[in-house]
Amino acid sequence: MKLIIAIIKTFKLDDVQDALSKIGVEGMTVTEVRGFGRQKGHKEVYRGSEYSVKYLPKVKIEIVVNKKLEEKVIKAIKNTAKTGEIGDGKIFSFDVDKAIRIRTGETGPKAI
Amino acid sequence: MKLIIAIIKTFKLDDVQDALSKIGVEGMTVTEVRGFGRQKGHKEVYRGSEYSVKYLPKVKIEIVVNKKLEEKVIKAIKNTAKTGEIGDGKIFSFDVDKAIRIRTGETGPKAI
Amino acid sequence: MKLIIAIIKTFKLDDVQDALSKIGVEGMTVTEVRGFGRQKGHKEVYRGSEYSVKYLPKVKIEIVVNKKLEEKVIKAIKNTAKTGEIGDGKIFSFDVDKAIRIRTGETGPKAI
Amino acid sequence: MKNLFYLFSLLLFSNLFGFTEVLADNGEAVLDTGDTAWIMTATALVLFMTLPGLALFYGGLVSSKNVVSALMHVIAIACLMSVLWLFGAYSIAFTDGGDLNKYLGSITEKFLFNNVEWNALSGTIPENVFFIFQLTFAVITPALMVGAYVERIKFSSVLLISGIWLFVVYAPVTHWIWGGGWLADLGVLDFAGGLVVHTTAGVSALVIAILLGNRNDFPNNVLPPHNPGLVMVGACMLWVGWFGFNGGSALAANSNAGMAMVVTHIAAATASLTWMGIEWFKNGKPGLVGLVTGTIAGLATITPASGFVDPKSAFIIGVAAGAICYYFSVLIKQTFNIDDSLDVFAVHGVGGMLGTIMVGFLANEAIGGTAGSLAQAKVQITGVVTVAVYSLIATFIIVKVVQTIIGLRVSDKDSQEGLDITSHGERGYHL
Amino acid sequence: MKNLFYLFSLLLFSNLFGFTEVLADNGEAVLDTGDTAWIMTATALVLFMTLPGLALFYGGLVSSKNVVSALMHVIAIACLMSVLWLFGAYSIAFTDGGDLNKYLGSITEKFLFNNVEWNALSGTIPENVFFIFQLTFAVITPALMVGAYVERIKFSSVLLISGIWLFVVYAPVTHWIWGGGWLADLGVLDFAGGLVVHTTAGVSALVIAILLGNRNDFPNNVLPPHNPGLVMVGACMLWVGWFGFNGGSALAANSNAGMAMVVTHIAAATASLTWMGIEWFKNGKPGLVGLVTGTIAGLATITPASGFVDPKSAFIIGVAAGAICYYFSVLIKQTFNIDDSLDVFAVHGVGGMLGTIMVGFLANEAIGGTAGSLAQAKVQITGVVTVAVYSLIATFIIVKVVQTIIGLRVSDKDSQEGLDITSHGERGYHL
Amino acid sequence: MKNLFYLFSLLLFSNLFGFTEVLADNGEAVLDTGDTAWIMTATALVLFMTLPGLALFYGGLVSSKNVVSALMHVIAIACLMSVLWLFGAYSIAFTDGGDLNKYLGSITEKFLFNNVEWNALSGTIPENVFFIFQLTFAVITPALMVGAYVERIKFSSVLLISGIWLFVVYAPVTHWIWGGGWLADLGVLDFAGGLVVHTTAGVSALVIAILLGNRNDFPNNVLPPHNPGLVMVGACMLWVGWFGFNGGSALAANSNAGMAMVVTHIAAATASLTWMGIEWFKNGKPGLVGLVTGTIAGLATITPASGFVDPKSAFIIGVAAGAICYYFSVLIKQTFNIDDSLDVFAVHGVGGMLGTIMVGFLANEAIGGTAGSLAQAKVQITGVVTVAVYSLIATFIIVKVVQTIIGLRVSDKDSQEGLDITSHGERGYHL
Ligand SMILES: Nc1ncnc2c1ncn2[C@@H]1O[C@H](COP(=O)(O)OP(=O)(O)O)[C@@H](O)[C@H]1O
Ligand SMILES: Nc1ncnc2c1ncn2[C@@H]1O[C@H](COP(=O)(O)OP(=O)(O)O)[C@@H](O)[C@H]1O
Ligand SMILES: Nc1ncnc2c1ncn2[C@@H]1O[C@H](COP(=O)(O)OP(=O)(O)O)[C@@H](O)[C@H]1O
Repeated sequence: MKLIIAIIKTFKLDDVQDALSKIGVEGMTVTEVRGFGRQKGHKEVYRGSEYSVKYLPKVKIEIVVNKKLEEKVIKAIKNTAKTGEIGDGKIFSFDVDKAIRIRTGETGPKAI
Repeated sequence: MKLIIAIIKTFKLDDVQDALSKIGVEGMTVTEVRGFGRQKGHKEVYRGSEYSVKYLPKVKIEIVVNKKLEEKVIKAIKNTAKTGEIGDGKIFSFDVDKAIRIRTGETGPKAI
Repeated sequence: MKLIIAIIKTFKLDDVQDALSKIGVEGMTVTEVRGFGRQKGHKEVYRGSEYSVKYLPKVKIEIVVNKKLEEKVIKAIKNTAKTGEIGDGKIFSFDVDKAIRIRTGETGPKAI
Repeated sequence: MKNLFYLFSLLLFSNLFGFTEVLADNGEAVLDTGDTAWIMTATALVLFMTLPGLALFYGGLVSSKNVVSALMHVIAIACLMSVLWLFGAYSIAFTDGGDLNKYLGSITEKFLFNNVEWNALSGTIPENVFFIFQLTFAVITPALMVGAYVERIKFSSVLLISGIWLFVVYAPVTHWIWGGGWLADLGVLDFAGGLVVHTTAGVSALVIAILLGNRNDFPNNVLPPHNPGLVMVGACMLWVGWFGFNGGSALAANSNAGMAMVVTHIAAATASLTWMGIEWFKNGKPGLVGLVTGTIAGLATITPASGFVDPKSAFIIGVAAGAICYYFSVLIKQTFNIDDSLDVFAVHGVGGMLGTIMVGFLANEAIGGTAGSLAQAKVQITGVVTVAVYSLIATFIIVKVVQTIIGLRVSDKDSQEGLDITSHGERGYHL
Repeated sequence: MKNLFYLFSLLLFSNLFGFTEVLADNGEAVLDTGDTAWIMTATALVLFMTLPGLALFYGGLVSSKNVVSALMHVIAIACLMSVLWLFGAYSIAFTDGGDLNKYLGSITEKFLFNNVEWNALSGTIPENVFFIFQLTFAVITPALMVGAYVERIKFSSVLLISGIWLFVVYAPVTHWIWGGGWLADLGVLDFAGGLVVHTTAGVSALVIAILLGNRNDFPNNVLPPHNPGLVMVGACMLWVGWFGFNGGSALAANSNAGMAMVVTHIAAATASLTWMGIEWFKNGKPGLVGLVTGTIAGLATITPASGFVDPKSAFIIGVAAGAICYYFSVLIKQTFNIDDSLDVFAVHGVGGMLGTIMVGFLANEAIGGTAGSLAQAKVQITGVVTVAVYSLIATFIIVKVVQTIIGLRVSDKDSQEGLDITSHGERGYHL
Repeated sequence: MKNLFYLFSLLLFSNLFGFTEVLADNGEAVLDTGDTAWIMTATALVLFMTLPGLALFYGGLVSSKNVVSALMHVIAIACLMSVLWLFGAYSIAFTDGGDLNKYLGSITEKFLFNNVEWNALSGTIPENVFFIFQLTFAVITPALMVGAYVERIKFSSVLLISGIWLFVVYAPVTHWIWGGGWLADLGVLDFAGGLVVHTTAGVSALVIAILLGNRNDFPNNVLPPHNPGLVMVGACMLWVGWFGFNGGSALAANSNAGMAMVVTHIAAATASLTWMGIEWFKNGKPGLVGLVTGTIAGLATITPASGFVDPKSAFIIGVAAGAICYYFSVLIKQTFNIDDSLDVFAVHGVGGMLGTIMVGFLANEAIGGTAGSLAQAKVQITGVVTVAVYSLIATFIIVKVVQTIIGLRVSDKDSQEGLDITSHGERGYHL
């Protein structure tokens, strides 16, 4: 099994989730994060003073999938999360050692 | 060492933490996340219009433990986080390459 | 490639980020988390009743880097995040299998 | 505000009603400090309805990426309307327009509050108090319309539309009804603005919503109210402030004002429970946002009737307001698929028109000097139809003109990111 | 509100006190616009105490999963009590009950505000103003009790208990003290509701908390106040509104009202500092929630005394309020392990009773017509004991009955998930 | 508050101004219920400005780890000043100081409100109403200074500095101008506190900011306002309350009060739009925090002028306030690198001084009895300079003394963690 972590633009979440549902991904976990990267933060100006906001709001999604779905998932995310502008985000993938569904105790691919 | 990630129901956090303390887990990191899975979200109705809330509040706990504690930790989480109802969550485990305690610089199992 | 996860004290974030920039890290992802560890939580007292706050606010940073940068990154974090007091946090490192930049589709080290 | 005829009869029968004498020995009107105290208080209450009441009510209903923008709309409108009220709008509404007086006052006569003795009276209160009390009505009316266009409109268009609208719709209609114009002559009853405020704002809001187009995510992916607590706080402030709105419209501290407060309160409470009951029945759960929407519906509906009806009628009006406004909020959005985002038409427009018609039947002669009757109801319907049609046409033209000059909508990308950052460079919450 | 005897003496000595004359030449009472303006203002202020003041005060103290629910309790109670006040409760409190007048007014006489001339006077103000002013007291009293049962009660039980309670406890006790009943005859002093409002609410809250049972997480895992800022905002609104509560209870705009405002303010400020000082001393840190709890304790405690004491006594009352209410909040929760969740008894119950007794000693004859004395203190204690015992027994029965019919608590699972979603289908924050 | 001379002329010409007669047949002053109602209302409004208005305004501007602390500063100051006002500060400001009367009243004469008949009058209102109305001014003035020192000061120093400051700066300056002291003799115009409130607070704030030192993160890493919505809500409450502040300073419900409300409102709206316009032009985006800062600048600037100018002048004052205060907020922080964190000097200090000078030119004789002239402007400038210099020196000494006794700043570690937890043991949000 693989854990795929994608960091994407906030407003792309719904599109990505739709795309993943279509290829059979049934579960994922979403976290609000703040990103720092090539896309520089912005300045907010209050009363003539600048405040630099270095970190931009992003969304992180974590999906554990069967190895053979990995490529499809990556492709789906890549296609739907892309705007072509800087700051679109990253996809990382990792090996998962074990997976368990708490409700049933099922393990491995059946758990996800 | 192993990293164990568990996604559980929010209100189970205290129970799980108690159970882990009992078996000697001394540290963990908790994140508020939103989950998407078999347990479907709900609808909120405002002024007669439905708003679907697809993502449910969950809690993610991350624990790095010594390999030999791994099974005990998984079992403890499984037992305490389980309600038997859909949406109880998942446990995933990963290999950790290195661990360092910032305060002392200790590494490996001593760091956790 | 390596994923380095560091859990640090909230107010150290800016220092750590500066230090990482200096050694050439161009991207990272930051999450607000709550930590449980040797540093015990505190009590808040309202109207004479104690409320124990078990979890302390911490910040988690995730950085994917080229293997050869790994040690430099760990060192930089260790040095800047350290106050010497309990609760300074941890650094963990993992193997990353794949990395993709969504905007360009680049993979591997070029993606980060 | 009663129309002039009504004001006249009040003066005539003031002794009957237990008023303190308002004429000095030599027969000249004199200032009454109690009345003045009350209308100054009412002014503060009505300003409070808009700032921050209405702003919070709307701010809580939008998503968290548009909260600054919603607050900004309301307060910027409030500021601009205040200045324009001084720069001619008051004069259009409340001076004699000569030949055109049936339709309009004179824009120049009290432009900049010129030609007014600084301590001139209006009835038993200073005219400057009347000016500022009325100003708060002129401020809230275009601000009500914010609910129709949040989360997608350009900020500059908000200002431009509202500014023109004040002169073209609000000031003239006010003149018709409270400034001695043709609807006053006709004897239409509108105590505190069922027509002047709620019908004009509600109908115009619908027009803007249609011309502007729906939010991109409407109806399926719209985010729920980001903070029901704020909505409730805003509604409570509106409720409290409405005592000044309706009670102050008696322009005196007397039984008429007191009764206006009583019926206002009863209608609000009843409509709240009605709306809550409907939701409880239909969704299985009584919601906070629903209850307080009922509150506002009840308040808008009792507004035209508040100086003319008794508590029993207020109860009836409250039930009708809760049920009918609920029905319309579903109708507009679900059936007609119009994204009047925060239900301005369903709550204010429908409420204002409903109340204006109901007072035609329910008016209690003892209280307001007019008895409910079929004849009166016809007068009321005439008022509703003409004000609604006029608002519709005038607003249609205004919006089309503004659209041509500067456009109406922000880019899709900006609305996706949220107007807070893209239009105002601020973020609602740095928690 | 002073009792009738006191009102009478006021009228008698009005010239002495520098009042404007309230009787017309022919000896009939006439409306005073200044008094009317003030009581209408006071009405708005007292409504503001509940909506949104009290709602925010409680909303900030609960956990974030129950904030909508706390707000909902307060506003739904406010709506329901308002309607019931019209449907007979006012009549029970403030009409002559004939043979039973010592204990009760007549429910039918002013049911639906019937049999009241629309412009009838009550003293120098319209009776409808008196009606709506009193209504705001009837609204806030059961709403105070919300603090005892949040985070675990069924919403339907909230409505049912509060509704019955208004008729069985609030209206009769009001009649005893302000409506010419037996405690008024006895000469008990309760200017603005130390007994009528705070003792009834505080004692009843304790009874409900006991019968309902503690929150599942009490006392060890209860979450801290989710938003101290909201608590503070609510407390400030209560403070400001209390000027209307106590100052309005003079039922006139005069020195008596002014002095009530002064002592109210001094007691509130003093009790705030006292509570803050205690916490600073005991915990090493002065907290915001503590300070504002002291504010409310001071306000509740000065309430019965507010028209009868001078500023020096207000200072003494403030110190006593801060210290004793603090002590009781610890006692009830820690020692007796009773989950009166937001300390309604310790703050309102204890405060109301304490103030009622203290005014027996501290009353300044010049101000309120009664001098403090042991004799008066005994009268006061009689009042406290009977009102407390009556509230206790009556509420016990009401709660038992409601428990039998529809039950009291939500399921453990629902309270774990939070009442916002499970009872009301809304979430407090979508940030 | 007008100075005594002005009050006198008002009484003299009261008939001219359309006042109701304030003298009874036998020539003695009598209470006017309308005036009393209005000043009691104004008192509630001004308290509301501080609690929660100003607290929220400041609370929203700081970072989320210091929000409890900012709220705490404001409310603790409010409580402490209230008690000290009773314990002598009122007496210093508003009694006759005998030989020293040019500079000071007597601290003992009305200490604890002693030696005051409980129903004594002050003009047409009870003196106790005057006392509590003035108290609310004494409360807000030191609370304004909170904006200069948030996020780094020790809480005990806040209390100590504010307490001493009330006696050493506020009470004497008030005596000079409103209590019959030397600036009143000179004929300086300060209707509602341009000098007494805003100049003293603004200048003293700057002194504290300099002596305390900048926040560690200033200017580069300071966090942006954590909640612009709160800032806006606070500003709105300040705006509404300012009707009581300026309108109440007429000490009567008359045309003077009404005109004060009108010009207050116009100046606020105009300054808001001006500030918004400048930001729109300079940053490309109109921001909410900027707009409402303009509001407060406009309100502070019109304050001294509010009973003396007409609406046209109010518009001019509004434009000047928005532009000049904006300019100074940049100057102080960017150019001078002084961390007057929430711009107390730029907004209140500059606004108060600017308005005080402008009224010297713009005063309209018909309205306030004084015509604008170069001579009057010189008097005004004398007032500004002496009050500013006195505030500067006195505050410098106070702060140095407090610094020596208990120190000023929390540790760097504590300010890094946030004052909420480290000074008050509470967290602003548990969401
Ligand atoms: N090396 C990295 N490790 C972890 N997260 C990263 C890394 N680089 C970028 N990110 C995340 O991806 C987001 C987008 O990256 P950025 O460099 O701004 O643009 P792009 O993805 O277009 O190259 C960042 O905001 C950050 O959250
Ligand atoms: N494939 C997955 N990858 C990551 N997280 C998942 C995955 N599937 C489920 N989850 C997380 O687990 C939670 C519970 O899963 P769900 O399918 O709803 O119920 P159950 O665990 O009972 O099968 C989800 O809300 C989500 O946060
Ligand atoms: N075993 C662990 N797994 C995951 N996170 C941990 C673990 N132990 C500690 N942490 C995280 O590191 C933080 C600091 O750890 P703590 O034990 O309090 O102090 P120290 O790092 O000085 O030993 C904790 O708050 C928690 O977020």
